[in-house]
Amino acid sequence: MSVNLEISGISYRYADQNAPAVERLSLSLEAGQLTSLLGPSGCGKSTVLKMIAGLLKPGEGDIRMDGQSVLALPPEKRRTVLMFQEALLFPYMTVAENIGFGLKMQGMPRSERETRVAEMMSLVQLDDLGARKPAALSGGQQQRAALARALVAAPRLLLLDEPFSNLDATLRIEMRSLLQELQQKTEITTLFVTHDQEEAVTLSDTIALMLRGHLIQEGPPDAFYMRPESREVARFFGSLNFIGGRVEAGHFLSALGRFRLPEVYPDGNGELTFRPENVCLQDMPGDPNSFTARLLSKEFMGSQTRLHLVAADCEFHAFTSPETARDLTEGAAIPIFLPPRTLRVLS
Amino acid sequence: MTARLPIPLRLFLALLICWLMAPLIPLAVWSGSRSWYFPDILPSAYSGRAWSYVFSSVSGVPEGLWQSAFIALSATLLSLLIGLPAGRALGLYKFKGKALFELLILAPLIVPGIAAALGLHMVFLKLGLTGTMAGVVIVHLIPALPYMTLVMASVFAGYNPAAEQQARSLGAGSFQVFRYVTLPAILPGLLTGALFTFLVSWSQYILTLLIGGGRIVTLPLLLFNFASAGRNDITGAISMIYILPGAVLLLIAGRYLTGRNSAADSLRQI
Amino acid sequence: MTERLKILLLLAPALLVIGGLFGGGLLLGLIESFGYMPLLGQTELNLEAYRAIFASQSFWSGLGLSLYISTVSTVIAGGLAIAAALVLRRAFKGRGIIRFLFQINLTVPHLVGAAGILYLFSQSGLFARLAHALGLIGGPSDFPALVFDPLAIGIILQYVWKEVPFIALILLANMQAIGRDYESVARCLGAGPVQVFRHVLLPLILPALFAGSMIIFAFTFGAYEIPALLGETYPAPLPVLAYRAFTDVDLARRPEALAMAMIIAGLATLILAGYAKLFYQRGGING
Amino acid sequence: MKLMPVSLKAAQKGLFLILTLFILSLFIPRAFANGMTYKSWDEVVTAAKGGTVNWFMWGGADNINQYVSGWVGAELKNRYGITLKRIGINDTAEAVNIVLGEKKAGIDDAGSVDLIWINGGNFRTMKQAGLLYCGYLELLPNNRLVNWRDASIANDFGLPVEGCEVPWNRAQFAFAYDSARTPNPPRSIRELIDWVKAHPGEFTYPAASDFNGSVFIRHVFYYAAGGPEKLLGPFDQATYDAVAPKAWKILNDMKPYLWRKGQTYPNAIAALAQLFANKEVALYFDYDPAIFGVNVENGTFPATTRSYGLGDGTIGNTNYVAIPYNSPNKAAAMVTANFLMSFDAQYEKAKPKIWGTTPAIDVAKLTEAEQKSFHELPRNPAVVAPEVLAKHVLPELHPDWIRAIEKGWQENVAQ
Repeated sequence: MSVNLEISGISYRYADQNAPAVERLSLSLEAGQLTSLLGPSGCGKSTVLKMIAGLLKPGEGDIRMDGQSVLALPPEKRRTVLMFQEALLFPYMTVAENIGFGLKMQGMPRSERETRVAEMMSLVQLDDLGARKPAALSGGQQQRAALARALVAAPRLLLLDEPFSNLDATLRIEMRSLLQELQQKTEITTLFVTHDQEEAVTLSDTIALMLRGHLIQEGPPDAFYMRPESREVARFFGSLNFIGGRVEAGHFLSALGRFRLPEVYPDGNGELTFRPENVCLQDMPGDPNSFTARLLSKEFMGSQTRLHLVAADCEFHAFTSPETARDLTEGAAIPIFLPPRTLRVLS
Repeated sequence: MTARLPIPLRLFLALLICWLMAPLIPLAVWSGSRSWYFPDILPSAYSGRAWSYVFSSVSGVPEGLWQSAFIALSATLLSLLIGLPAGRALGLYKFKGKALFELLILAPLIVPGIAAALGLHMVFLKLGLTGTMAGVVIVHLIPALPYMTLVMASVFAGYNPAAEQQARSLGAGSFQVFRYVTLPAILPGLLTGALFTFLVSWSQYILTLLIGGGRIVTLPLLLFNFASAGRNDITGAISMIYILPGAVLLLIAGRYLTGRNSAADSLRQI
Repeated sequence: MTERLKILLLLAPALLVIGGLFGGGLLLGLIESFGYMPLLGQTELNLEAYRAIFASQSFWSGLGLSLYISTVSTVIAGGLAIAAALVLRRAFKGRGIIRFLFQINLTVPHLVGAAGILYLFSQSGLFARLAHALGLIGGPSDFPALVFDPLAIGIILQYVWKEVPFIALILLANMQAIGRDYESVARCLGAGPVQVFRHVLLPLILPALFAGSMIIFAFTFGAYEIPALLGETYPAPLPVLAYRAFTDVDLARRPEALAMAMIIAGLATLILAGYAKLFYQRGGING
Repeated sequence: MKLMPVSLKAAQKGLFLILTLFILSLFIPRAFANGMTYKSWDEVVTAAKGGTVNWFMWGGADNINQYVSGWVGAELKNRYGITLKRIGINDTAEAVNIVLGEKKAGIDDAGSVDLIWINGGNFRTMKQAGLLYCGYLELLPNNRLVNWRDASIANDFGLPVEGCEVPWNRAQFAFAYDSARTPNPPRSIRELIDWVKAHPGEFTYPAASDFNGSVFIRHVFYYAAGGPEKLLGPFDQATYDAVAPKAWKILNDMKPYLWRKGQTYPNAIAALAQLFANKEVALYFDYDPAIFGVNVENGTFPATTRSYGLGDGTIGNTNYVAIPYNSPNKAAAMVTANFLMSFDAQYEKAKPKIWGTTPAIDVAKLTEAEQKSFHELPRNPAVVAPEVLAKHVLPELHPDWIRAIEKGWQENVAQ
């Protein structure tokens, strides 16, 4: 059932816009995997989904499923189901009719359809609600019904366009695990569009990060934390600290000092980045990665406190526990240690 | 994607537009023709006679134009004064019996005015309202007011009265609130409503005929008389005059009607 | 001041006008149709007028003609309007102008359209002349009778002409409010363009289509001037018969006129009831 | 009402004020008492000064409208200070109906109609229902110009006028044809019947509901009866039963040869004029032969249009104006009626460019100079000379007869 999807160099431009919404984007999805297409709103994610579904025709490039181009196929022949932010259940049909819609379009006989719909409804825990109209359902139930409608027709590819962003936090988490469970069970290759990095990280096998119409980085979720490929990626994943300098013989030279690096980088100018939560308030005498900073301000954030620090005119942030932070006064000198394995140099 | 339509669709649209414009063509040609016999595609002789007749006072057209305009403007103004508060109540509040009231407002759009007008005739006669402008204006309210009220109701349904309270708290008096807060917010809808109300009254034939008793002569009555008397040239000239205000108003109001506040949008409420 | 009172005050003038003028007019008409005309010194209620019209051939043929004209006009206008709205919702060059022409048509009074239709479609009208020029017909009498004709084609053409833009613009606004996502979902679920129209778009716009069509049906059912100008003398639709009876020099025929008016109003009320049932189930007119 | 803007409240008050004023203003003109009788013409003219006359008349002919609104209106204003308001209607019965309704509603002195162009059935209805103001004819100076000894003036469709209306115009039915297309039109009903069969699709007549259509049908009825004599006087069922089947047979036999095979008839004389103008039919007819000339003048009919009366005669009648009993402007209406009978008004009306119709007054009673003016009036070649027509004039029937014939046609021919 699962297929792999290969997108090569597709572009799309809306008539009323100057810049292309998507430009020469290439991406491949492995069969049976759940991939998140992550990016801020307006970066062109939905446009990519619509092109895959066949609702928009790319200006250039190709889209292949299992090696075969689908560009010539109309949406209804692609068997790629798109799920939107809104459930978009047809308001004049019952829930069961909605779920069975795809099967009906395929011309499946009524009795068989009903069995399949009933199965799917229990899978998404909507067992008794089949006769209701969508308006009588809660938001979460509506999205479950929409998910059921998408899955019942056994699509080759499931495309989800921020389907849970209208739900409240608890429901969203519930829906995520339901989606994960169903996806693993059915092994349908899935492309999940979201602007929420946390959602992408928890759900996906692979994340593809998209910014301004371009694919920036692709890889497993932890890579985006550990090995961001650019300042933009690092920033998008919450790495706020960037220190200018250059690499020389496996060390990073900057105004703060000469830092040990976890791996070998070619010599040259670059930017050192590290995540605020990886900054240790610890004195490591003699270690090149330690130095002293002055506290500019602190901000209580609930479970942790953010410190705004400065050393040798370089400002950076660090997270620490509220308990630790309580004893720190503004202007105080604080020892800092940057563990080498948490450092990354961007060229 | 702004693109060219496929040829069959372009053909369909072209035909449709031709069809929508077609009836106006012979009217325009007739208005300037002197003799136009079968099977001539174009008149064999032209003349401005119909136009000079139409503009002369004996034809009654200038008077009919003025009376039509007066009646339609009065009916629009009255509808506005009555329909604005009612639209506000319907758009902003939920209350018991609202559905029933909405239905009542809607009723004159569905139930033909001729039925009510025949019933009112005797009372209007007794009150001396038949054959008067006042009587005709009042009877025009039957079809006109519902349009205005429904448009205003839809305008107020999308209106946030909190802005008025905000203005009040900033020291605006109730007139100032209306002038600087309410009016600017509802103006596009109000103009749409006024345009359509005007046109509803402007197009009335049978209500004017019944209550006007022949003494109130509006353009449609003149048009009907000349059309049924076979005076095609005069009919054409009156038609041209008759469609002018609507087209001009639409052009003027057009800039207020663009986008979400298009005429169609308010029609959707009906 | 309580909110209830405030609402009542806001509604009062409209209530007075609609209830008093419209409701009162209908009520007076109903009473008068029973022969009760206190101003004319007749105070006995009777069903004479109804008996008289039910016994008359011209009433039944008028009723049939009215129903026929309204049904055919509404169905054709509705069908064309759907097609027009489907084309107009697409983005294409020149859409603004075409939409403007549509709106212009809304502002053209019915009677102007009727006169135009007359000069286009009569046996010596513009189309007959074109047919002659093309050698299709030898003389006016070879051209099919499209006005003053037994099938009321001229009347129907006029209504279709006037109402297609009306319904199309309602549908267009409705389609814009609905958006294209439902259709996209259906396409992805395997519905072809025709199936999408049949199973998704049509059901979604049906309430708007129905509302627009009902207004058209009721309007055409109660309109006087178009059949009076473009129709045959006999049979004549109900509003024409009612007006004739009302202005007959025999005042005794007035109750008959009112009775016919009440039948027109009664049918329209049935339509209104259908409208109410449709919309209040969905929670209000603006829903 | 905290949220309700002040201006709206004020506007509502204003609205009620406006409505009240509207309604009040309606009663002001009614304050003038009326129904007084006048002893002399001077008294009438004095009372008429500043008055307004609402003249209800058929409004489908722009030349007549122009004559009335333009010339007559201006003269009345100049000579008597009277404002003439011409109120165009489609059917005289509408005006009768208004007066009737007012009477029943008890509006006896503030009616909306001051003068009606009337004759025939409508006159009968009004006279019999007591809707007319009568007995003022002797006061009108121009009444002396009318030849009341002429039965066709003293009787309106068989009903004695008895001082209840004032003659202002005469009409006689005539046929028109295009001499370029139809050199030999049928000159009698007998010839017409054969001509129709020889020229299928080229003839039709308006339905009986149309005034002129009804007159044409009466001509056939006269022919079937062997002349109008037996039909004069009150309606007689036996005579009707004897004649009607013959008439219906003639018309039904004609049917397949009519325009559109007689499946439908034009519903108004204007429609027949259109058919004739567009060469769909070869013959046109009208109760007002002046219309032929008017239509040639205004380009509706070809210049080669000619007209004629039938060898066995055509029906003629007199048109009158009448004052409803509840007219609030009787004096002004009387002055108007008197003026319509004047030489000036009749002469103006007789000019071919204006209307070209036959005077209702007796030209012989005018001064010699005036008579000369009449005789020297040019005549449009499309219009048959009234003197020629007048040689064979047939009387109109009692309205009961007309009603029976119209009904009979509807039942036996139309359906």
